[in-house]
Amino acid sequence: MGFLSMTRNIAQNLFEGPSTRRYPAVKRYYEPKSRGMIGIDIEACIFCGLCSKRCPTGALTVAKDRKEWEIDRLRCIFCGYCVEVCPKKCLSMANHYSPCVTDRGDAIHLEKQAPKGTTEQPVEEKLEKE
Amino acid sequence: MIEEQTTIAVGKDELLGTVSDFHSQGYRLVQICCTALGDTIEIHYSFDKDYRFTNLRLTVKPGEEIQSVSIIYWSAFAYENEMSELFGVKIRNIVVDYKGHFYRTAVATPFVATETDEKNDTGKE
Amino acid sequence: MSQRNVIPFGPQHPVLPEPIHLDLVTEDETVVEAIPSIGFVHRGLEKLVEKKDYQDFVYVAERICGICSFMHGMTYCQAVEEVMGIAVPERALYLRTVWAELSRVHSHLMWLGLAADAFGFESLFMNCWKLREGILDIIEATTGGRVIFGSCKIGGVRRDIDGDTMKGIVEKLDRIAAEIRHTTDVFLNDYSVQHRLKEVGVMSGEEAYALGTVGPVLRASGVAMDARKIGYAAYRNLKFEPVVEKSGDCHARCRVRVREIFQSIDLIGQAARKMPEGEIAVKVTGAPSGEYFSRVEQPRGEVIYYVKANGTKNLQRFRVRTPTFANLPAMVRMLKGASIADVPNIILTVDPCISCIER
Amino acid sequence: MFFKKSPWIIHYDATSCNGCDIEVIASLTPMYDLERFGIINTGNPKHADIFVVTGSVNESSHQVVKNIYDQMPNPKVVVAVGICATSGGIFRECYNVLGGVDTVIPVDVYVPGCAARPESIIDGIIKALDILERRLVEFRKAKTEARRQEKKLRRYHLND
Amino acid sequence: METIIFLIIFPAAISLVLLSIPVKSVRRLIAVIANIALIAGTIHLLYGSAGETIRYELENVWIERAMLTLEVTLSIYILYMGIRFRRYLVVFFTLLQLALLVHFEAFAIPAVPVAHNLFVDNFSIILALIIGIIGSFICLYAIGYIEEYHERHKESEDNRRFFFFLMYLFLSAMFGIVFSNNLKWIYFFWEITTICSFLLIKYHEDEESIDSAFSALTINLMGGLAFAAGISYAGIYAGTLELDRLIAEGGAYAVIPAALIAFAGLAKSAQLPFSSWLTKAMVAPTPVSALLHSSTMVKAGVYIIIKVAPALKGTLAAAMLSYIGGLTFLVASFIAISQSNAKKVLAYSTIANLGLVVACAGIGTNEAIWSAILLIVFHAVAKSLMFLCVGLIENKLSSKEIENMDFLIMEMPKVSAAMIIGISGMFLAPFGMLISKWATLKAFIDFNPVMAIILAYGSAATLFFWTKWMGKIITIKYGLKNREKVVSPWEWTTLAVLSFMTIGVCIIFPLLSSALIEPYIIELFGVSPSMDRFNIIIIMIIMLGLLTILPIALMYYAWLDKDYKRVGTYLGGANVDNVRFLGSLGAQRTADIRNYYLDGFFSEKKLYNYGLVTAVFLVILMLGVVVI
Amino acid sequence: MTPIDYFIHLDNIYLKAVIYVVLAPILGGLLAGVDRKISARMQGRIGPPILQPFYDVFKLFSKEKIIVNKFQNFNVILFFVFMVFTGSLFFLGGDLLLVIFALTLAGVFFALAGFSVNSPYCHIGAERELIQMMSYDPMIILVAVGMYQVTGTFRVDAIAMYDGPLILYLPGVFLGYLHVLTIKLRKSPFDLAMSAHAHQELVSGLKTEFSGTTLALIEIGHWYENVLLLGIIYLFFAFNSFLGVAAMLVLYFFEIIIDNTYARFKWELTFKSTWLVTALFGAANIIILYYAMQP
Repeated sequence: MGFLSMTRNIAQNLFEGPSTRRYPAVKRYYEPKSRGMIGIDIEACIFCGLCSKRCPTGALTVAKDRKEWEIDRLRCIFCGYCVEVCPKKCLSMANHYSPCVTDRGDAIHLEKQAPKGTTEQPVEEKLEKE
Repeated sequence: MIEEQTTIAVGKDELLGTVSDFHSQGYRLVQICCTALGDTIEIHYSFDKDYRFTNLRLTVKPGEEIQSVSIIYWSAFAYENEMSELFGVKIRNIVVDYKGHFYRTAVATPFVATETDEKNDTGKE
Repeated sequence: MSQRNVIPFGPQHPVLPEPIHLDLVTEDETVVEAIPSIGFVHRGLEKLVEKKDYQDFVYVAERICGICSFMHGMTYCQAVEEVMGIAVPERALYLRTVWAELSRVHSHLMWLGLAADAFGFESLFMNCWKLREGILDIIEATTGGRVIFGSCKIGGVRRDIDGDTMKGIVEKLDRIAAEIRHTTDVFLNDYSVQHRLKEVGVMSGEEAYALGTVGPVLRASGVAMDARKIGYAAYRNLKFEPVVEKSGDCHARCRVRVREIFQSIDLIGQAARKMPEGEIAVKVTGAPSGEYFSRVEQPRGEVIYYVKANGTKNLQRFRVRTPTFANLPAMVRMLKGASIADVPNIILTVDPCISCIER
Repeated sequence: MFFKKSPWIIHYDATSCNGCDIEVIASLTPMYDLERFGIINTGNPKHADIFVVTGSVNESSHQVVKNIYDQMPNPKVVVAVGICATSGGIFRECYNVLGGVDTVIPVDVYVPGCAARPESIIDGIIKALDILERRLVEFRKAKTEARRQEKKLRRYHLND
Repeated sequence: METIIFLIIFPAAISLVLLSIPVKSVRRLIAVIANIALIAGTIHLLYGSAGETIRYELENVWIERAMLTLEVTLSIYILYMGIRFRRYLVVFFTLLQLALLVHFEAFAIPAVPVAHNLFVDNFSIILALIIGIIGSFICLYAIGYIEEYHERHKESEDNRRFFFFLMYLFLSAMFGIVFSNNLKWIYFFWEITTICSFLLIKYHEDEESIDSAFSALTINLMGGLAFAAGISYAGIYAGTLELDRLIAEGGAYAVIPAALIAFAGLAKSAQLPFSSWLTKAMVAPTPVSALLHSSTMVKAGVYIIIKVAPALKGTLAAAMLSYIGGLTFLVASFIAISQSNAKKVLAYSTIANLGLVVACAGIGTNEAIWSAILLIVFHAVAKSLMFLCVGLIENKLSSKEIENMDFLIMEMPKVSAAMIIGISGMFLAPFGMLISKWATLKAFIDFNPVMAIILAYGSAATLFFWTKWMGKIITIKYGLKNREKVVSPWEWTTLAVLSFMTIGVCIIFPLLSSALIEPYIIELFGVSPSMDRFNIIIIMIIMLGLLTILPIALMYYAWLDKDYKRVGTYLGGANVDNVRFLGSLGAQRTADIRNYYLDGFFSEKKLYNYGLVTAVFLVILMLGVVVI
Repeated sequence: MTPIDYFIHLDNIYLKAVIYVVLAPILGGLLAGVDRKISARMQGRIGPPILQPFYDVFKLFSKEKIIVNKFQNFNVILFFVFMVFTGSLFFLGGDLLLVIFALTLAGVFFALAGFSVNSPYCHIGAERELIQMMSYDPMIILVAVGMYQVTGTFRVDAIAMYDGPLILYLPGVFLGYLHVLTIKLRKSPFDLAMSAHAHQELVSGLKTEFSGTTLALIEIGHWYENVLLLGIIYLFFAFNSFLGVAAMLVLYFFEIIIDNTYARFKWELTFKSTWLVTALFGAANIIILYYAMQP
């Protein structure tokens, strides 16, 4: 039976200072393995549609005829199954989540394969932009 | 194989007797579950004693009425309420009978309802 | 004339993050009657097997509950593997054990925090959750998710932990264990904690057994029942004894969980030492046919998955009996005669996972 | 303006799997400490400014979500946390799930994640603060407008 | 002197008239006229005789003889009742008393001269005001009440003529008690009040009433016996039958009769070993409870204790008296917490407050007596108001349970307002009871801090049970029907007058104190306590504040405030509408809320038994010390 | 001469009242802010800014007014008015007993506010508030009694100017007062009726149904109350104003420690322990003092 047995802990906290990660002032370090938003190297995509077929939440739509790959970020559950099944390994996973949105439409991300010949920005840069 | 699991088929009338046998042998009720197989409904009563896992399998027709085992195992009321709500199994004498207000599903007896039922039936009670 | 209050407890109530509703009938502050009402989280995911491929269904199984999500995925995989007769590589089994125990530690620490919150000990709550973040960091570094691990699949696991990382984890765990001990000592010794938990919600061993309770609730009443003893995953090769307490009250349940934290940390150490090299998954083809009851010891107790398959890609029946579902009757029993202030404590020492109950 | 500095939240788990709930609570604990921004988890709709909903809504919980929303005083903001809350997620095909939170109440901020990380939740709530300020202005405008209308009506009646 | 005699004789005459007239409307008219006359009489007395004590001779052999005859007749009646209902303790006490009386009258009386039979001092004027004004209004109220009472209780015999006969007879006896100087006269009136009380308690004539009536009778007869013994002793040994001379002489011979009379006072004012009769007496019709069992008859007990206390001053008996009072206050306040019957709460609170008065009397310093008199005044007004409100509610709701009074403010707003005033008057600043409690506390600290500690604990308990009752009444719920449309004007008048009096006595209390109480205290002690002027100002500020803020704020909320949105109560989000929620098993339930009774801490049985044992011990000590 | 001495010796009571009415909420709010900051640090967090309580209150003033019934806010207004009045009475140097009675009056209005709403959580909060009031009331009265025994007066100004160290005469009373101070400051383990953070069985207890402006008034009322309670601590050390101020701060810090090292007690233990402490320390101190001061 102890009284004030918490004193040791609170004293320790008081002297060691707060252990808070000061997000968003300080950027959070994410583990390389962290699962995050899905990106695509659209140039490598063959629009096989396997990812959209396998996606547990139906977040992905692939239009082969229009050469479009679309993801609804508010449906993606970051399971990484699409990345796993992609035959061309053109899908990739960032180690942080997609940003919050105030409008549902903002979360729908469309990638369109350019007609052959034009150069596209690398995937990473695009992700940064978002 | 991780463990041995035995399953004994049991009739509707012997159910209470067999369950009370298990009870007197010191088995604990692990779970009761229901499977809808089209024209029949299969109910499993699972028991466990010292990590020995034993099952009773009761097969009934939809709409058939069975006895509640909650008189023997009080805690069975939760499983039985679940069965009667999700599968429409009629169970007599549940000690705490929620009368279909256990989960309050959007679709009445969803596990036996067909696809078309689900769409048409808003199921509001 | 009656002097009875009728109070709705929940579904939205700050003491429980999850919705459960109780009609509390009280006199002064003593609970005379408590009738639970659930269904606020009922999704009906068991029926989803009819729409989803049995291999894809792992993702759904993992999301039955966000606290022991790994265990749910693991139990599901185990059930299907047993039905299909797949031999899972040893290393995968060990990895599953490590992750399972990690999630037990984080779950118990979370529970300790919530319990502290329930009896109004805010600084203790904060401390527990601070420590829990350490465990979550390990989990995130190894699986890529804080809550949903997503690393189990039928036939093995999806990710590997290499030897050095494993060693680092064990070392880090030892460090955290020392800090955890400072905090858990408060639970074990503090007067005010004992005042709130001792002799509250007492349940005898016989009664707990008769009500079919599982997990810490049953073990706190003196019954040594731990589904890990069945010997799934790597547990058959590890040395441990179920943690048992005798007194059956809220404090006993608290003590069981406190001791299990250290037991789990020890088990992770053992697993790390014994872990063999090799493959982490086998390729799975075909469709399952048959039925099996798969049992796993979750932080809250024994979970049972029933899988019935008839040789198609979709399972015929998938049924989950979660530990909280089995503990629900015990909770109702214990609430009778408690005081309003004890209600959160009793509900929490059952460690209810409502999303588990209702699926 | 003080709304930005003192947003109080209420959290309700509509049908979440728990994952987002514990992350919401985790973001209040030392590692993330939402109280830095003056945020308190009130647990009481009548004190709250921000309604944090996790999980999709189902047959039973949609009425609860509506009740809580109705009991919150204006200005108020709804933050849907997690994929289930935003779209129904992996459970959207289940028989008892009605869909995302926006099927019942208007949602202002959608926080993705399965389960949403505390960082995302912090981002979401910070985003909600601006909306809260905007709402206050709208609310005031509406109030003065209503008052003017009422006065007009009264004058009209008096002249009658 | 004429006024005094008028006040004593007139109600008795009215009572006989009321008994004999069979026409209801005529009776009512007479009653109203009689009440006006009584009130006028008391006020005339106030203006005519306030100041120094005035004593009157009223030598008349026939009065003595008439009294003796009446007394013996009454005793025989009690004997008859005792034998008929097989209450042999009553028979025993009566016989003993009769024997004592006859012995005394036969042998000792010629030797004792009585110079002054009647007197008037400020204290008796205060009591006369209480009896005259409050008593009259209660009688008015009773006209309306008894109508409904008989409508509700069809089974009981309609004896209302007899009822009013007793009420007015009782008033007469009360005036007799406060104006008599001759102990034998006091005793005569004393016994009449006992019998009135007995007959009024058993008015309903069911088993419970008869049982309670006999319980009251037994205890009061026991007190009466002690009184008679005291008189005999005083007559034989002290050689006087005059109250003032007995007190003034003091000394050893005065102590024993004083202690015996104080004992009788304890029984009459239901102090602890005797408290059970008062709680049982609550079966009587409510005006009876208001008149006899809260504002007047029980006050006769404390009146006589205050009167004889100076004779006991400095002895251990006085200390015991104060401890009995303190104990009674503490125990009765605690027990009141666990009671849910409104009249029982009122009864226990009455016992508690009388306990305070007795404690003050036991202490006997000028401050203590000052606060004791204040307590009597404030308590009489507020408590009779409370009783009458409860009586009204009882007729409307057919229940005396506090738990059935939820939302009363919506159903009976005016009665509730009166009741809130009454409750506030009982314990809340700035109302009277608080002022007197404050004075009492000061008196206690100087005397013995133990008493102050008792007061601290007791008033904490008081706070609890009054506030929770008040909370119950003011709980608001919409959509209820107003049920006070059919309250008779008789009842309304009384409630209104008493409500204003509760506030009024508080506002005029400085006047009351300086005009009536202080002169009396100065006469007794030579010095007088007075409150700090600053504090009086503060109290008046609070009072004024309440009297202005309350109506203004109420009006604001009722009519002016439009800028709000109404939502349902917080029911965990499970609301169906504002007060109902969707409960388990699919049922819609209403959130039902009740008060706490803390039965584990304050169970009536346990506390009463402890209190009883201690009090018996203290009483034995009190009498024993005196005798030795 | 410290500001406090200056304040005590100020003759103009109107000025005194104005100083109190203006300064008390500022002090009380700052105290609450520091309290929250220190509590957060004790829990290993950064915590809100010091001025957070003010932000909260200002925010509450601009919220929509939602009510359950039209009259629910009525009692809160009365609570607030009488709380300010009580504090003024104390700092004007009025009668200590009267201050206590006025404090009770304010408390009763607060409890009645809870009763009037007809909401279950409010109601339980109100009942518990009453139990708390019943628990601490005897001790608070005994504080006045003890001070009267030593100084021979109930006047606060006279007690404040009393030369002797009251704390040495009244150590038991002081300990008892510390015990009930935890209740009055609504700190764990006695925060039964309501607490700042809602993690309890009663949602927000008494204040569940009060929002917006009314909630802000409750908050500010409590700031006034806290300043008054600290003022009573000061009286124990009034012989030296530096010591008095130090004692107030140290004891407030001590209350924060208590707050962070205890679980919430149940009402039974709260009630029992408080009455026991009152009897063991307060009453015993007073009785011993009585006999010691007898000639």
